[in-house]
Amino acid sequence: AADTVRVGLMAPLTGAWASEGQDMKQIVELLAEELNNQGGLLGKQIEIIAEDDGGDPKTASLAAQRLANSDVVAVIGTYGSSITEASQAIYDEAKILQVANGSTAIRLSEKGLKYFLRTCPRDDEQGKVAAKTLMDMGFKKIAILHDNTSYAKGLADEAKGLLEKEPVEIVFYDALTPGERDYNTILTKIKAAGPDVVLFTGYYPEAGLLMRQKMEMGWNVPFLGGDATNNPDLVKIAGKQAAEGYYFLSPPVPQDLDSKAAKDFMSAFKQKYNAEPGSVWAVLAGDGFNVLAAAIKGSGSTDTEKMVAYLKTQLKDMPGLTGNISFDEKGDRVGDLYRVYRVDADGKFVLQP
Amino acid sequence: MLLKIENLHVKYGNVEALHGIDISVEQGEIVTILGANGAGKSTTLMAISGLVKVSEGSILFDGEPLNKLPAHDIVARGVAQAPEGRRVFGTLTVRENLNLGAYTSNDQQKISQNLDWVFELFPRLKERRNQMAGTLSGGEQQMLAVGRALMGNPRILLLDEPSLGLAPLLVKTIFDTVRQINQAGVTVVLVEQNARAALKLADRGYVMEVGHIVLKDSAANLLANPDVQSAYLGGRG
Amino acid sequence: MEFFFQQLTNGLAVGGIYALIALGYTMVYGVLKLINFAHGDLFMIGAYLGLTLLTALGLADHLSPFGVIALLAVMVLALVAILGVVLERVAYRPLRQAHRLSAVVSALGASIFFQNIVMLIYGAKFHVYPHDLMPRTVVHIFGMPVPLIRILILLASVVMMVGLYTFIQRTKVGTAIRAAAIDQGAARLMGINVDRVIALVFVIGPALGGVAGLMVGIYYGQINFTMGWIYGLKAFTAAILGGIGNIPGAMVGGLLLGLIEAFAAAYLSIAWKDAFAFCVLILILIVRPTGLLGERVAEKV
Amino acid sequence: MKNKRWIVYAACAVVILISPAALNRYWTDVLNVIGLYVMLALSLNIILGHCGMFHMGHAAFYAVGAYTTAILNTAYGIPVLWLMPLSGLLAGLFALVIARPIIHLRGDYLLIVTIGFVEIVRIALINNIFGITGGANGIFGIDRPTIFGMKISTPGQFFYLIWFFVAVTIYLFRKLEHSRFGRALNYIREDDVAAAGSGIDTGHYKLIAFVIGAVWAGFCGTLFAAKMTIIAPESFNFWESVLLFMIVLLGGRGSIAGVILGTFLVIGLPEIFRQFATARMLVFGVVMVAMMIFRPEGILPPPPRTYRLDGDTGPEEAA
Amino acid sequence: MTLLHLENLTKRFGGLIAVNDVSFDVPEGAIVGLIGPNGAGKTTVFNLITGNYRADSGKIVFDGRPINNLPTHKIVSLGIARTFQTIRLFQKLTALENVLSGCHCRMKSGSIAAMFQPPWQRAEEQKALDKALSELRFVKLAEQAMNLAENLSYGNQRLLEVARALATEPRLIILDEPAGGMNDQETARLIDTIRQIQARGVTVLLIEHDMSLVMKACEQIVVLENGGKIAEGTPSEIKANRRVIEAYLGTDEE
Ligand SMILES: Nc1ncnc2c1ncn2[C@@H]1O[C@H](COP(=O)(O)OP(=O)(O)OP(=O)(O)O)[C@@H](O)[C@H]1O
Ligand SMILES: Nc1ncnc2c1ncn2[C@@H]1O[C@H](COP(=O)(O)OP(=O)(O)OP(=O)(O)O)[C@@H](O)[C@H]1O
Ligand SMILES: [Mg+2]
Ligand SMILES: [Mg+2]
Repeated sequence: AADTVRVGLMAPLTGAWASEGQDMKQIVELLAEELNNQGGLLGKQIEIIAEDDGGDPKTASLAAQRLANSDVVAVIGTYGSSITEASQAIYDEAKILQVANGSTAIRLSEKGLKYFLRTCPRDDEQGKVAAKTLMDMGFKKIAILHDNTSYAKGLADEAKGLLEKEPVEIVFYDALTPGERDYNTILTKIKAAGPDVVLFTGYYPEAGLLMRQKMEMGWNVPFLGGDATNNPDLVKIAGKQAAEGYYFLSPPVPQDLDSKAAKDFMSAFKQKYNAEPGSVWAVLAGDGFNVLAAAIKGSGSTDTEKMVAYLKTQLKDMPGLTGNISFDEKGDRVGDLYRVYRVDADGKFVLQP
Repeated sequence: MLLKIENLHVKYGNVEALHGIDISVEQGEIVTILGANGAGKSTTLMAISGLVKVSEGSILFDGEPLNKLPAHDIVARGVAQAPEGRRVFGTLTVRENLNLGAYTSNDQQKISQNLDWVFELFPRLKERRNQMAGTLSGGEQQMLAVGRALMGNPRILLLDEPSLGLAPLLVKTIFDTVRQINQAGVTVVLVEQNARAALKLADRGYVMEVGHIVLKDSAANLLANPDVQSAYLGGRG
Repeated sequence: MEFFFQQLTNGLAVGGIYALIALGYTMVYGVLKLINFAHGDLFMIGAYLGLTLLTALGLADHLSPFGVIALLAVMVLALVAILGVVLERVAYRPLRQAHRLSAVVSALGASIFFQNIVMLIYGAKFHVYPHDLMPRTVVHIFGMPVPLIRILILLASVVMMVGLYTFIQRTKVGTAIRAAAIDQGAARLMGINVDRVIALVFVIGPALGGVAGLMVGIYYGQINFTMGWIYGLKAFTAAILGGIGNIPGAMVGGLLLGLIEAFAAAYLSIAWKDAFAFCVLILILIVRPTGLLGERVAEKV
Repeated sequence: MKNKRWIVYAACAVVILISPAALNRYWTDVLNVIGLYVMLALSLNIILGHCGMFHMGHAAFYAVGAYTTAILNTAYGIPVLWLMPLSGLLAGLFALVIARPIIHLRGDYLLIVTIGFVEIVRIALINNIFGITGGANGIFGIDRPTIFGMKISTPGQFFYLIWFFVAVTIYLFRKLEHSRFGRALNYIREDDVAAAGSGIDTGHYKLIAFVIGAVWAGFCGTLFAAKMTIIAPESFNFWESVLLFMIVLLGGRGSIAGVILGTFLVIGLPEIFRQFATARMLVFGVVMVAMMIFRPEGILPPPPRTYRLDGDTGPEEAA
Repeated sequence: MTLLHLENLTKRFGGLIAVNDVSFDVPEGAIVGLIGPNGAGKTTVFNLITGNYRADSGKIVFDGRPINNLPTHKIVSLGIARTFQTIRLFQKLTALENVLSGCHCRMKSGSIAAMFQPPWQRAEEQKALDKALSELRFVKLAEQAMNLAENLSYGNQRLLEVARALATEPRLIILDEPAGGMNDQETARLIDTIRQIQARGVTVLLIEHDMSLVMKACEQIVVLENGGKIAEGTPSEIKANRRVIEAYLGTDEE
């Protein structure tokens, strides 16, 4: 452990979420490489130790044990709340700082764990924004569709709870099965309920199919999606025509930020991988790395206590890939992060004013 | 010489079941193989048909080695077998079973001739031609197994206990049939527990014991041989 | 009423695809008594190969949409069939004498292998077929709009079923296939080249699966490396529902499963539809232990 | 011959026992997971290996046990280990109810029905059935077990807890195998018509086999819940059942030693293959196929049972 | 005294009447033969008695108790054991274990007892083992005890089936073509074995096409044809019965 600073990355490199996990790895490795080219941290090179959590809790707990044993100063990850949860206790017991990137369940930061932080916002945050957006847009009859994953259900419930207090009617509330291809049955059923808008809280592959099949049905209802649909592949799957007019909520993606950090990252990423970064979650893992780097630099040490203290108290509005970053006492990211996006006719995600 | 087996060894796993046997069959003969349970009679027939691997020795059919050929090629050369345990295709109909007996032949006319002949031999099968073979009674299945082997115009017919489970009347029919087929020019190798009947029918016979041929002679001599009598003919019948 | 009819066509469209995959499943099962868990993955590979060929050869620029699809279908069919034969050769043939379940584990291993090799080659991302490949023609039946492609998929599965059924039941080779399924040794004694018969089955089954994958790709657009697992399980369920090993059964089972899912989602709960479908399956099997069209041969003792 | 076998087993046991001392926490935890799967696989082995029923839904029973523990512990604070018998009982009861109508199904039909059960259970859990399963979030905050006032929390502590139960399982199941009951299951597996013809109530035994397997899976559920402190539906999906199914077949149907070895391979190999990163499951798939081809009846098929025949009934008297 | 009583038994398979209104009695202690042409319905009668098939109509009374609708294992524990026309042994198990399966229905211990093995359970196991060995010795297969059933020769497999059936301590044993595949000498030995079974007080009902066995061993013979009973009587009566000769035996011209 003497000559390098080892940073763990726990990500779903195989299994159903492999695409997210592999993006996370690419981004974090890119950032580490850049930092190393600038001389690393505390005069040492950074080494990324990536472990596969397979997207399932059991494998995740093993991956966590493994990282806890490999002298890492901190761990980035992971995607999926229950996966993260399976690893939390292990890092806590081992006194390792964990910065989660795609785990939005509220409870993760409500347990009073000292060394847990996350760069992603919480479900209640997004739920609030979703309800507010729907109200602002003036919809009266709302259908809510989730996919029974812990994230999507959480968001759907959160929004539903808030909307029920408002003078709107929730005409439909149910879950689809992710991974299927044909959602015509569901669309037909939602259509029969007659909503003005559909709030879909699931992920982009299903959202894309829903948009496409909705168009083929000749049905013209607006859709509002959650941040899990912020992925360029959404448009690829739906087709530009079908995707046009789709709204979704998301923390800002690097493309939309004016900060230097974001711009540099975008060009570096394009140059290295010849593609645009995928989902915002992977980018949030990148921010996790940036935050860690800042903590080490700022506290001048790789001591967990010092890093955590620095992040929770001293780090303020650090410019990240997804906007400015600060943390509260619980380790949650503060600030209203969410923006509304709309897909335009070219399939571009346009930030709404 | 139609069939010539020399120094045949067969192994099941590590256990050798045949320890080097020699059998020869002339064109047009009926040859019977006698022997107690587990002597290796069925194994011999299976080796000829290519269903068990020969570990040593050779099997020549019409001067051509069989033991390197795959089983289906052996059949195509005119070696048919009605195997031990009948092995009819249970979920196929009687008709389909019989048609499979003529799988290697393409002569439709000949096939339907044979079918008529088999149905004549075993009227029961005709009656049941659309029944699933697996639901036939034991004896009916035996008829089917023999009938199926007759369908393909074999040059040599290997029969493994064809009379097993048949009613006395039908046992006679079977032996008569074998004689008929033989007279029509088909060579027959017959394995039978009903040794007396088999010897009466056959030209020559072999006696096997635990994987060896211990005796070979003309059928008449074997029938008269006191050792054979006491061991296989149950004293007197 | 319109809602009902819409859901009916929705169910039939899904069911048609299940049926198509189930046909290949049942075909392989019928001969080897092998639950080929890799079948779903061959389906998935069919979808990927279709996309690769389409983009690599730039077909869409030169041919009419139906020409493109027909040509793709032929190529995918051939390639997946080759893969199927190789799979049989490598993973199943050595296990022919072993216990039935040994081959199932081998199939599961092959399934894991296929999924991960596709993930490594193509990446874990979703891949998408061009959207304009298939003209989005809509025809009207009793005044209800139905996309043409749904009718084509249904038609394709009916044609394949009838073709297969005739082939298996009426032809000499078909009888040989069934015979080999029952007793390979006895089949050899009839002069049947069992290896070839089984290889033939592994041409037909996987080819059907591959084409089904292509159709799913064209129809829904979105494919990924885990799709075979979900569709495979559904198709297996469909095949069992109809009576595994039975070709019309696979068809009936597929369509029925599609309909059950559609109506469960439409009139009960979407989130519970799969559970409901399994409940119906279980109930049907309690009443008819060998599926809807499965043979009920009382075992002769 | 027989003695040699025992020496090997004893050596293995000793190696396993002292291993936490030599291993880091990660590898100890891998052994813990293996231990859990050994128990699960041994319980499936009763159903699949001994009785020959194609059961690919074992995770359903495991889930019942885990959720029983999690719900009762988080809601009423009942100590985790006290819940073990209850979890087993409920899982067994559940098996009894669902297996009764389907137990007569043959081979693949039973297979799909059991897959159906595991899917139904998972869907029910995800949809927060009765409002007590926590939906997709699952249940968190399960207490660590305590033994004689000592809290079990590190991998090393869990190691001894889990492997203690593994040892008990092996001991009991070995006795079970070598008994009237174990033989009856084997007869049914070989030929159930003949088994009935020998006076064995096949339906009853199949059911009991199911229940015993389920009870044990329920016990494992408790240990799993205690170890993870959080459980979620995806821990009990169809794939888990498939893994267990593969373990039993790969190890050798009906062989305790084989099943244990199979678990080490199926659960351990992907961990060893971590060096292949994204290709690790690919390698795993290839290894599965290869192992099956080289050992079609499993790595260690069960040796024939031996019986102590009394001297005076020796064969020489027989002729 | 009548041990087994069949009354107007009928069984159909689709349109086929496999057993048609058959009645006969098996007296306690006797050896009764059931013969008839192939497909006459003999095996079906056996399957009806042992509960493998359900009769469409008619009555089966064993020892004064109707057993029509009982499951097979119940019937076995009441005291009827059988062998199968096509051998159905547990091929991958040893000969000893095959016979032990027969002891099963006379034992009590279940899964819990198995796990904790109280003394009575061990005693029971030992008793069963002794019983199985003695049955093996009875059919002269003790040397084969540890061989797998599949490795026994065909004739020995048949004997093993008999031993397994005997281990259930039956009062009636029914044998379906026990001499199938045996040569004359082996058949002669089988006749001895059957007589010894009778001497143990077990009633025997058997199907056989080997007339030497039937005529020597049986005291009473029932003849079926096309599902119906066409004759019943002592061997000499049956041998002389014109109808039986026509339908089954044929004239012994040689
Ligand atoms: N599949 C097999 N695996 C292992 N051993 C076998 C197998 N088949 C036969 N044997 C053994 O090979 C030897 C010869 O058996 P085979 O069946 O050829 O005898 P057989 O003369 O036909 O006897 P039977 O009169 O009983 O039919 C026997 O010892 C038998 O146990
Ligand atoms: N499960 C079944 N389904 C349909 N037909 C059957 C079934 N079982 C038996 N049969 C028919 O019933 C008739 C009587 O069969 P059974 O087996 O009782 O004859 P068997 O007298 O024992 O003849 P064998 O002496 O040849 O064994 C046969 O014609 C047979 O085809
Ligand atoms: Mg033989
Ligand atoms: Mg019979």
